[in-house]
Amino acid sequence: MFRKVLIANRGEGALRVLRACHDLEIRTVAIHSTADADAMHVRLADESVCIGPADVQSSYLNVPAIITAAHVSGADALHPGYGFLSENADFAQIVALHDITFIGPKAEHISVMGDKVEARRRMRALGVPVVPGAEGALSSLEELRALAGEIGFPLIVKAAAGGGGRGMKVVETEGDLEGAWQLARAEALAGFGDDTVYAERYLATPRHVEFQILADAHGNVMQLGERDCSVQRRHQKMVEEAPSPAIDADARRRVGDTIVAAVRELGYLGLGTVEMLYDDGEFYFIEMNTRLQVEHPVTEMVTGIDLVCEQLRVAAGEPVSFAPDAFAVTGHAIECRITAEDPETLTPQPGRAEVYHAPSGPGVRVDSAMFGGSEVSPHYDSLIAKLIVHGRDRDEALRRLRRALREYAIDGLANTIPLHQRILEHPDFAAGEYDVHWLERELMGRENP
Amino acid sequence: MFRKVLIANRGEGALRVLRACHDLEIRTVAIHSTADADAMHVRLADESVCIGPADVQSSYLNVPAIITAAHVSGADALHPGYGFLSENADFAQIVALHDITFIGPKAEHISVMGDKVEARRRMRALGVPVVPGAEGALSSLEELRALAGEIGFPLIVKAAAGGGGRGMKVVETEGDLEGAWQLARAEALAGFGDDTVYAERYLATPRHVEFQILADAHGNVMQLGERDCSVQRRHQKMVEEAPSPAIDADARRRVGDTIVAAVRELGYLGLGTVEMLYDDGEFYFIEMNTRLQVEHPVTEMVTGIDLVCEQLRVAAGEPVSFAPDAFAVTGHAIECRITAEDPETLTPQPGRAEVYHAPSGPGVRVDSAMFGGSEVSPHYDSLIAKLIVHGRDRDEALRRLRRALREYAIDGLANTIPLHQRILEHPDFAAGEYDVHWLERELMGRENP
Amino acid sequence: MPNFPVDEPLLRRLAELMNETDLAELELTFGRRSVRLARGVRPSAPAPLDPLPDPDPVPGEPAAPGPAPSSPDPDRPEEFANHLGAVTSPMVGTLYVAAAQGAEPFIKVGDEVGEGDQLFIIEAMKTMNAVLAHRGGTVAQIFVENATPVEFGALLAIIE
Amino acid sequence: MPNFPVDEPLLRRLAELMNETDLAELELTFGRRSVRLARGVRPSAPAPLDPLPDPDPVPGEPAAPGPAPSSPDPDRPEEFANHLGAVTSPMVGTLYVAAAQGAEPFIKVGDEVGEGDQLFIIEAMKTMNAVLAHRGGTVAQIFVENATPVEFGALLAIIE
Repeated sequence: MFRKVLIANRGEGALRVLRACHDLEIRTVAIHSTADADAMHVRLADESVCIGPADVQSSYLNVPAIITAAHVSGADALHPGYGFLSENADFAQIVALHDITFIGPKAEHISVMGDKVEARRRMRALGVPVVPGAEGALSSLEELRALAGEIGFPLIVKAAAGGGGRGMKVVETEGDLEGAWQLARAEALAGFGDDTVYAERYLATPRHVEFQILADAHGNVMQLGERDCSVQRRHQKMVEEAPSPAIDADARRRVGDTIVAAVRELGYLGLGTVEMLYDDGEFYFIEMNTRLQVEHPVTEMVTGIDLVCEQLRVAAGEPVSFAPDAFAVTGHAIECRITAEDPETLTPQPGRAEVYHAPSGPGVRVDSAMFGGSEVSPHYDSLIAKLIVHGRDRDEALRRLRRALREYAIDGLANTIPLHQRILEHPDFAAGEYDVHWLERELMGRENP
Repeated sequence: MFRKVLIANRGEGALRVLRACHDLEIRTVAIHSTADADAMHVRLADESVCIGPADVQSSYLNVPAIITAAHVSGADALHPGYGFLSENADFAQIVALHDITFIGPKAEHISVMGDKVEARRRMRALGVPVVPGAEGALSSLEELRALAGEIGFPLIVKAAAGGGGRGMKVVETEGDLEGAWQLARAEALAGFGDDTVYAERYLATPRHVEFQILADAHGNVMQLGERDCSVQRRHQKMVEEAPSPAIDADARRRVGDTIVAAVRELGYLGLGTVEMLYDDGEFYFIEMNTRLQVEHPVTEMVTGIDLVCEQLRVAAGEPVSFAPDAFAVTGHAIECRITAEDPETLTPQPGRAEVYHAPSGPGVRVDSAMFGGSEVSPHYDSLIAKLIVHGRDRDEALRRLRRALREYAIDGLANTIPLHQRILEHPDFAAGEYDVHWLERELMGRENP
Repeated sequence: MPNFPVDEPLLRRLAELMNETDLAELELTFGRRSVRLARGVRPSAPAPLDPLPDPDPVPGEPAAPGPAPSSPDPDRPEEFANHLGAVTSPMVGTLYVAAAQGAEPFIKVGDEVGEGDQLFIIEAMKTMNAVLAHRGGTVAQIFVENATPVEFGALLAIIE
Repeated sequence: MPNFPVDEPLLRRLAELMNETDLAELELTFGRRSVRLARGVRPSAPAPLDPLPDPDPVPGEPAAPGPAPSSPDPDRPEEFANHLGAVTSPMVGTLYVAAAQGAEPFIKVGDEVGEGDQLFIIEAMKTMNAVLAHRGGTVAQIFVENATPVEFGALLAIIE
């Protein structure tokens, strides 16, 4: 096992990794910007290194500074957390070149899955169903027209390098094709420095259901059940739950087996998430995230498995800590991402939490780096906390979540708890009947993207 | 189910009950002294009533004020929490006389079990093994001498109305009998206003193992496994775990069945705890606590059952929410009681927590009413928090507990975390080898009581 | 690190109060918090002490700016809680303003009362408890209505 | 982080408040923290503005009422962090005081340096980065040793 891990992240994500390291008695090195000198991840790590000023380019995305911090602190491994450099294949390679273990999949898989067109092609070749559409990048408007003739309308044009909704255009009719083509390419270029786009059938009311993958170097490849992350706004997940209220044991096993076979064939190592759309009884591959996922705790709550500890074990060459056929999904878990944003407009509202009291009690977990008097800085993302509940069944989980949201005391910081309460009180959510457009359609007063 | 419950308690105990009420969508009324006006239990309740000044006699033990608060707020039930009036049979009766449901067992059982001599007699008659000793109160020194001739030395003289170690004297030889007799009676009179004492065989290195009882009005009587609470100082529990590392499935089932039969015969209703000593393969009844126990979360963590919700259901006449034969103990849980006391001398150190950040992550639960800036008042007990961890096995629980203790950030308040860390690091504790005198013998530099 | 929780409006208010009343020093302690202010002493006669503004401002709310409340807001009875003439409830219970339903209230605003005069009745546990005037004076304010619940320490009236 | 959380804007604000309200002293305590500020008392109204109280008091000690420390303690480099002549590390890396092992250090205490003179080398990612003087003057203090790691922002030297 590793002796000392540098955590190349901040906030609750850094704390999450720190906890797993300390559980396994691995020493930790925190990195931080000048703005985070008093942050909890710095305080709780065994060592810390200030790597740059507040802006992320100069600190948390500053590859030379991070590698140097690992060197001067003598870390033998590096965990990228999520966000920042966690899906940067070049970074993973640079880390490895410096004889530091990158805690994540092989760089080649980060690279393949980072290219959405290539990812789709590979997964399709491995037998995973994909949304009908272009096999590769579209080189001209004429190719797009030809594809539309094949798969029909509505279709969606997407940036190959994209994510988070930028560079995506829904096309309803033939007449809108040219405008969408130009707009999607322009946004792709502006957003990602690459105007490569592809297109596929547009599913009107799909659910976002993703499967947690874990593979070690001893031949164990498994999926640890799914998460339903359909409650989204502008492609940002707000609420996640496991299991999905929409799929049954049979569908789960069928698609799960397909995914495991593909991931095994790929030679994948570590944690990963296969994101699928689920529409009208069918699953379609969207993308694979080659890292720990923000919403991983819901899987931890229903399986009792610490995913980050498993990730560390796998990266150190050890087998997973449980028999792949001995794990079971027990009960139901739901997570709310609470952010320092206006609950109506979702505009970020940085500030200081004068009083901070997180909920607790049976089945309640809060992953957060906040404490009374701490600040949500305008330099970084606005996540205050992930509130996760577990219950013996979905009803118990819902009751606990409603209670816990109500119990959260955050004074002095606008936050999304009121929006989460509206979601939880909505009869559709209580019934488990929602799709990826539901939140915007029902609660945010905004048309589909 | 109840419409509105008055919670006759403060601090984390009040919060615990509040959480269960809100989970079941019952409205809550907090009571508080003037010193607790800004306390978290007051803030989170639906309503609150200030019932008196800071001292407990005028507030949390002020029966007329509490009953009046229940009346003016229109509560239809009252939960006493633990401590304060929770084992006061008169209070339970007064509550009932005012047409308010007392959430606890019948007053007769509170009364019987409150008299340690009578409790022992009743349980023995119901087939539960007791420590060899006096069948009832000892009326003279001569009776004590005769008993010593029967059961031999060492023996222990105890106050019938006692608890918490006061009025207890260990006698090693015949020559010490008279002194112990006088001292025990004097302490009993001073401590409890009643000089009745009894005596029994003194077990030198017993473990304290207690069984969680739950009985409803529909014929369900069950024990939800045991808790090992042997890590004590001056009869105050410091660390509790479930299951006990010392007993096996066979012993557990055997004594569990005996206890369930006795409790059923007693006609007991609600939650209760049967405390036993376990020595050399044998169990001996000590006492039964007729209330929710401070350390109940370890049982919740290994069973997935919310004991306070069950208590509310039973008090409302409903059956328990699970099939008695369907519950299972899964994994291992340990609790540390963290108090604002000097970790060496255990003298209380009231004060203000300038920074407060509780640990979290998989398998970690913290029950506490503290927040950054809040105070531990000299008026009340010094509990800061109960830190409870759960793991798939005892080793995982121990690792998580060590990590969580280290992660706790409490600035400005002396606390017992360093002592808990010493306990957790001790090879005896890691091996599960400890008895009720272990803590004082090994870590507190103090001879046996 | 949380900041030093300085309540600037409160400090300004205290400073103004010191200027108005020509105080040289002012020191307040609330538990472990304390504040001390001193002014350059001026050659003038000592002025009588005004009642302090709310010495225990509600945490989480900024202290109201402006001068010390010389004409208190009747909607904010907590401002009077430490007034020398404040009559507070000695217990939780149901308050009555008269000896019987329909009878004349014991007091109304403007009444002169003597020390020990009955002001209210509080019912708790079926017992009726008299609330008596702790000093003589004029009834300046009454904050409670008949047959309503009151907490321990609730402000009932002001006798000036 | 255990260092003393000095809030310079707060101190400035308090000092301004004292000037505006004509306070002579102000002392605040919150638990174990305290701050005390004092102004020179003027005998009458409009007076020229006093120098502000030490805007960056000695870390680890309550804010001193007297003037700013003119002879800082060489064992406490953090005292200089906001000194105008402070040379801080532009990056995390390994610091070298000389161009090669065994060579003369670029600077020693008492040396005169010109703006742009090389002071140190910091190695990061196998690249050698020169640290240059941001102004000319005398090297008053050097806080780092050869071949040791430095963080971003670490205080390296003082040029006076």
